Amino acid sequence: MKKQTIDTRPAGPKPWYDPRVRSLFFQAIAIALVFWGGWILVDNTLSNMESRGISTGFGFLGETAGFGIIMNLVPYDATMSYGRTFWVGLTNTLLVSAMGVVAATILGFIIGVARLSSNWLVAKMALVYIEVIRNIPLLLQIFFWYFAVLSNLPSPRQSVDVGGALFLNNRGLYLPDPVTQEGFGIVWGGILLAIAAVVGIRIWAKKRQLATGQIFPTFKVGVAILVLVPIISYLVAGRPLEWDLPALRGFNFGGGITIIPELAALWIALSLYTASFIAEIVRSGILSVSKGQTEASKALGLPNGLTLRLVVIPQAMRVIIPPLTSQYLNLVKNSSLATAIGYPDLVAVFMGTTLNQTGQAVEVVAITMAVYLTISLLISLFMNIYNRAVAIKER
Amino acid sequence: ATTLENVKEKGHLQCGVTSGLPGFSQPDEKGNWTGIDVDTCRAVAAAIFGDANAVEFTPLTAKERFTALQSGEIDMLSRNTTWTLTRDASLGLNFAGVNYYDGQGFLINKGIGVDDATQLDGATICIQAGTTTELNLSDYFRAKGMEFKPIVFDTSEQTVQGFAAGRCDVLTSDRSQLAALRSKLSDPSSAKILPNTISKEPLGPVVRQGDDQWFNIVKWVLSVQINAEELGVTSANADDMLKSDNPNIQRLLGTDGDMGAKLGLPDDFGYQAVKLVGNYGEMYDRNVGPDTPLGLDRGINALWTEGGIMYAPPVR
Amino acid sequence: MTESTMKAPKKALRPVKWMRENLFSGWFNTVLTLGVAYLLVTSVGPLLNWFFLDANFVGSDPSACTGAGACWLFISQRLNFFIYGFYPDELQWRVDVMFLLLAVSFVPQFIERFPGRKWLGLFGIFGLPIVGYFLIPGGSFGLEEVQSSKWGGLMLTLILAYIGIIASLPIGILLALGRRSEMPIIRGICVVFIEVWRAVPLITVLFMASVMLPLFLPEGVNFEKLARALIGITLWQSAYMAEVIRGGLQAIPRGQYEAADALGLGYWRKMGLVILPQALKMVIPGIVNTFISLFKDTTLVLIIGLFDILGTVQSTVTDPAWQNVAIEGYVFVAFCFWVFCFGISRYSQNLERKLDTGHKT
Amino acid sequence: MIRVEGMHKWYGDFHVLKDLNLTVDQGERIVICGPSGSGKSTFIRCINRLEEHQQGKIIVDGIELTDDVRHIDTVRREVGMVFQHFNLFPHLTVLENCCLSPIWVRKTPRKEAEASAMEYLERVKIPDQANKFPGQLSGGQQQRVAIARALCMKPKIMLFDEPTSALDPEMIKEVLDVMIELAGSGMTMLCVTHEMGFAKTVADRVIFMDGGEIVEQAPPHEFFTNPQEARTQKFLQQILAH
Amino acid sequence: MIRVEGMHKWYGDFHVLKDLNLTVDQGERIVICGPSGSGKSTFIRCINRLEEHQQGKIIVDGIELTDDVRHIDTVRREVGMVFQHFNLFPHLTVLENCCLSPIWVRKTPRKEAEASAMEYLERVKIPDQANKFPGQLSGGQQQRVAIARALCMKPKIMLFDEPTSALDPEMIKEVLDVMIELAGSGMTMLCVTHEMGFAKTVADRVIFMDGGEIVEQAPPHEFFTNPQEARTQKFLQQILAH
Ligand SMILES: Nc1ncnc2c1ncn2[C@@H]1O[C@H](COP(=O)(O)OP(=O)(O)OP(=O)(O)O)[C@@H](O)[C@H]1O
Ligand SMILES: Nc1ncnc2c1ncn2[C@@H]1O[C@H](COP(=O)(O)OP(=O)(O)OP(=O)(O)O)[C@@H](O)[C@H]1O
Ligand SMILES: [Mg+2]
Ligand SMILES: [Mg+2]
Repeated sequence: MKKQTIDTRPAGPKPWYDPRVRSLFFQAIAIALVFWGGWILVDNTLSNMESRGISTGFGFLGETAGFGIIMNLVPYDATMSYGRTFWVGLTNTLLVSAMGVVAATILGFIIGVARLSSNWLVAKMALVYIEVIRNIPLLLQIFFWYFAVLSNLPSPRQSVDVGGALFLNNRGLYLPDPVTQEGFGIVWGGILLAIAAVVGIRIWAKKRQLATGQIFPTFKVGVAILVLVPIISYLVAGRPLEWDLPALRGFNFGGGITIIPELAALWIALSLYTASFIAEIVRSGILSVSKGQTEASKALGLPNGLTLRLVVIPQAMRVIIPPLTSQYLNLVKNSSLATAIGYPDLVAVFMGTTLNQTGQAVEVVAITMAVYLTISLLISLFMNIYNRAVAIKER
Repeated sequence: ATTLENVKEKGHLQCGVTSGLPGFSQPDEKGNWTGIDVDTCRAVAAAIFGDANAVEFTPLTAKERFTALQSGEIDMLSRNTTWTLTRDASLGLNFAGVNYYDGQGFLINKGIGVDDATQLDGATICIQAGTTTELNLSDYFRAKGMEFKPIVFDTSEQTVQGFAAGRCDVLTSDRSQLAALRSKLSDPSSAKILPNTISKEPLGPVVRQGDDQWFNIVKWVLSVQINAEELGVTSANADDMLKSDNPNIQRLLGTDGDMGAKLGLPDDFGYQAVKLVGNYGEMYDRNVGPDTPLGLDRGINALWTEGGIMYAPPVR
Repeated sequence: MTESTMKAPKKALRPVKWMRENLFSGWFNTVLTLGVAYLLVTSVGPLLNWFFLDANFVGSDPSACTGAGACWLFISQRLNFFIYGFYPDELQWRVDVMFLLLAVSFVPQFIERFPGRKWLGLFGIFGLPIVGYFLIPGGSFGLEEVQSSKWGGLMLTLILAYIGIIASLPIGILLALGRRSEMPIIRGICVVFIEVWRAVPLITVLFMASVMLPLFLPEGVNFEKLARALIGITLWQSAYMAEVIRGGLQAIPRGQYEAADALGLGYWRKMGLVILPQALKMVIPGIVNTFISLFKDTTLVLIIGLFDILGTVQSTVTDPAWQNVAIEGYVFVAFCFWVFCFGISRYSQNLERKLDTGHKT
Repeated sequence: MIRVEGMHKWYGDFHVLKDLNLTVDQGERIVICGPSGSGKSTFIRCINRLEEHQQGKIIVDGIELTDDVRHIDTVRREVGMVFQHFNLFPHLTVLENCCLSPIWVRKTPRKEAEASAMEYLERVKIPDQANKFPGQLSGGQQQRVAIARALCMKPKIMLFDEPTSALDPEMIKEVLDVMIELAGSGMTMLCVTHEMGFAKTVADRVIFMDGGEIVEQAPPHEFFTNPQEARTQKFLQQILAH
Repeated sequence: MIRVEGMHKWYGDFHVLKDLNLTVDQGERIVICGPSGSGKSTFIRCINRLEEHQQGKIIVDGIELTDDVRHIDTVRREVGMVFQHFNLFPHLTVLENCCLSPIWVRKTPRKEAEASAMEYLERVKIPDQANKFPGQLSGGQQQRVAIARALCMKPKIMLFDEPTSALDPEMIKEVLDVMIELAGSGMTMLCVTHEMGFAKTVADRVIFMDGGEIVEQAPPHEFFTNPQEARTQKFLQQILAH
């Protein structure tokens, strides 16, 4: 009885009732819309720029910049090109971001663990730190570290002097710059030797543990070797290192290594701010490891330290990594607030002065955004790779 | 549509100014703007609408200003902007004249014991980003074979704060501003202005390229104000001057001829501008002159007839 | 059996014992405690002095500030400016009404047993913007018009954050749905949009929105600067919102989708009636957290020349009439932000805890 | 009512269902059993197109399941499904759960939909829970709501996928009772279950699946007392032993 | 082997365990049962000091459990524990799970530890899963790994806390088989379980707890056929009924 009805049915659906056709159709529309919108945007921009006599193209990158930048990791002076200002800005951004990531991670982990400390005072102080720092806008904190602290530092002539080698004043922190002399090769050799020795010891200790079960204090011995061998080789080689000491020349200190206050303020503010978020991430990561895991570990007779190291932290890491990644991304993006206090990062130098002198906003902004996009994607990529490595294998 | 049509349709002029520079453009607590750059905008608004308040101000940092003008975000830029060849030629902009002749100078902390710019080798210098100042400074120090460390801030507030906090030995800017900036220090007597002027800084209103009518309007409103001072027409006597027999004054105030129509404006545009905003001299005295906190002498900004270089082409 | 009424042996909870357990257990903890305590003692005293004991609260002009402690007088004198910006004095009641409505809609959210607080909250989310749309700029219902260039201070900060979050919600929902779509191109477009916006710093977005946007648009099309800043903030924020909501969508078990399918609900009904109501509820804490970070980020509009609360303070701390009031100004702003953010984040934590337990039952 | 002809399904390279053939007449009650992973769930989910099959035909109530969205919609309207984990909508009350589909899919007026939902809730013996949320009910009650929700669409066929296996022993009986009652009312039913008692009581036919194939089908008394295939025998031993 | 004397425990003001007394000899196999919340888990967890008792004595293998960490460590080395939810370490492979404690606590060379772990894995019949991660195993397999992991420490006593109650019925048997085999090898065992079949087969004594007290203890045949206390009778009725 059913047969007839079946046979009257068409074999295949009408195209517009077929979900595959529908989905193709929607996607075609979507992509058309995107292209259309993109085209309108480009077309408008080009015609607007043309009608307003704005020059286009990337030729400006070769022109002479003509302005000074206080801090450059790649060689730069005012006679170089705008293209070079881009590299100066980019390297400065990368420097402060990298410094920030390292400091924020260390600080964040310490505070996150302190938050769970059994010491009441320490736990409460960590809590206060987190709640205060993360609820105040970063820009404000940068201003604070820059203007408020700066104005309380002495002028160069009244510098804080630590042993005639290290100076602190409102122009920055001046450190001695090591200049290697002839014979320093021996010290390098010593350092390499020490590293090789530590690696060797590690391998040996592992083997020994596999074979006999004995655990060798690799860490302590390693540290000792790393410290002692270079020092001994330094002395043996006849101290082949001179320090270029900073000294007051004219208005300012010359020589040595300078950490300018802009960098310091930005670095401190970024690190403290991001650390408050990382601390919370670390804490919840550790708490996310279920009580059953610690109990099981204890039931196996593992003492507290080993439980933490072998059971809790490896599992906490996989919870910590993804939000940690986005904190790193935020930190890099936030480093662009440099422009508010005159640290010459990419946004301040390239999207600031260069853009302004050349007037080529579209090109400059496009390059800047592309750079941030690339940095973000790279960080995500590395963290994803790491994350995959620590991920739990499921069925 | 032409800029004039756009402005008329909006009913107001959109004018880019600084976010706070005493004497040039500065909002008070109620958002009322004053300053010589502000008055330049108001004069244009008065010429178009017969209403000096038909203008809105967009505060801009030095970095943003050209992009804002290029993009059409503002109709004219009156933001102590220096007229240079590059800006005229490759930014797609046109300078419509000069409303203040300035030069770059140095404000130093007295503590460093310097009284001439040639002694500044190795100094740390606070500057504002995106200004000709930034470039002039490099040129000057390079020419003199000296070194310096530039600290570049976004806004003049931050520049002063940086200087006040002791971040730099020297603050450099246009001389007209140095006095104002010094007055913002908690102890103005701790700083002094060096006698050197290291550059020419003709400051004036800017418009976009490609709209000659609009370019002419801004240029001629400014010229009318300078001419008015030369002819002795002020906001106080403008009504009386309407009856003047002087053909120069008649053309200026629109009682004779169709000067306004040629620009696309009402014929009495000159009268409105002078009546509502004042002539150049009034504008100067009101905002930056000796009786103001800035207390700047006319100097080269005096009329050509009085030994200065302020000179406007004739309205004819 | 006989001892079922027996009490737990009293653990002496004397302070000494408590301290031994919580502060001085082991040498490491003792060192830590002493170190932290030393820091506290040395820093708290001077801070207290500066904040309260040596501070100047009353007076009518700058000379009343002695300079030893904080000059809070500066704040109280300029408070009007910090809150309303350039908004005309005689019209400030309109802003006050909005503040009041804001408080009425959201303060009850903190009170568990408040009757009808859900409706107040909904009014706060959907009604408030409408009221504000007519009230703040004026220009209709016989209200005098106030240009957006006159808005400023705390009020502007709140407007930016509020509209930013509310407007980014629907866009974020669409993007999140798109990112989970089965159509590869739609998904691709959404992924690219989200990732690009999330990768760029807000100040570049604001810069683009504030000075470059007219370049992209046909001639003659123009918005106010504030509107453009809002567009930038909203698009930027919607990318973050999309990720938060995607988290919620992912947390909905597959069975819910299947049950909706089995009932014959189509895609939009399945999402609208079954999935989104659950997903959104689940991510309220996430949304609140996004709001907090947006709220803090609004300070960046200072860089494009809008006078938000930090902008108003910064533009007045250099006033020559007052000596060295920068720190007071920044502390004041920090305090304002802190109170808001801390309050809201506490609320979101409470919510999180409640939703957590709500799931288990 | 249902006709499956030479149906195959793959997950990627994995051949889950192999050449299934089955005809179910109106009012027939079929129990499907088999070891875990044998493809029972997949099979039953193919029938209302929660999964797509790649070869062969499935014809439900005269409508062939193809890519045509209208056909899928029609079939889903005729087929009610009850899941192992209930899958009630936790943000809606019991009554709202039941009315959702009638109101939005069948466009029944709300009053009517609610009245009929109450009827079904009575039938599964929990009318008093109508205004509670699923989270406030026990597992057995939840599953009964799920049954009522499926019935509210007035389907011609009901599919059950291990409806009792997520329940505590005490609650299993409640749900089985409801299902037995339902079977008595002449509903066409396909039920994946390990409750052999239920199979014996109500099934017209028991189908045994293994490795994605239908290994054996027979009326229950035959199936339990005299299984033909070795695999069936082994399975029955295991399941009845513990 | 184990001696508990007059032991009490409180959670805050809540008196969980009341005056427990128990002696377990070497090789004895004890099954503990009782209604939910009666303190069975708490009791068993006190024995390897996962919970602290506040009054009375617990002596395990001659060592009294006090605050002394050394004693606790020694006792934990002698006592293996299997949890209801397995609590395997998900970031380590099965083999690594098993070797963790031998290597770090007993300082066995890895080779040796792995060899012995493989032996135990064979004993629980999953040597082929040694290099998989726990997440890749079924529940029954996971529980067997948990047992192997506990055995790898070569403990003198094994504690089981409802080892089968989180498992699907098919998997319960696998685990019970392993436990029965273990019991046969003469291991001292304390097992909280509701599997009465298991109790009957292997237990030397069945202990019934209720409200934090030991209500009755007896050899299984006596316990099941002739319970003395009313509470025991009621409990047995319930548990054997379903
Ligand atoms: N989405 C999927 N992708 C790939 N393989 C799948 C998927 N869903 C199920 N399978 C596999 O298909 C096979 C059949 O699964 P199905 O759920 O139909 O079994 P079942 O008979 O219902 O088992 P159970 O009694 O455990 O529910 C299993 O081997 C399963 O692993
Ligand atoms: N950490 C704790 N804090 C307070 N009370 C607790 C805690 N752990 C358990 N309890 C309470 O102690 C009592 C005994 O718990 P226990 O887990 O030992 O019971 P059980 O007999 O194992 O029950 P089940 O069969 O459900 O596992 C219960 O009433 C429980 O609520
Ligand atoms: Mg199944
Ligand atoms: Mg228990």
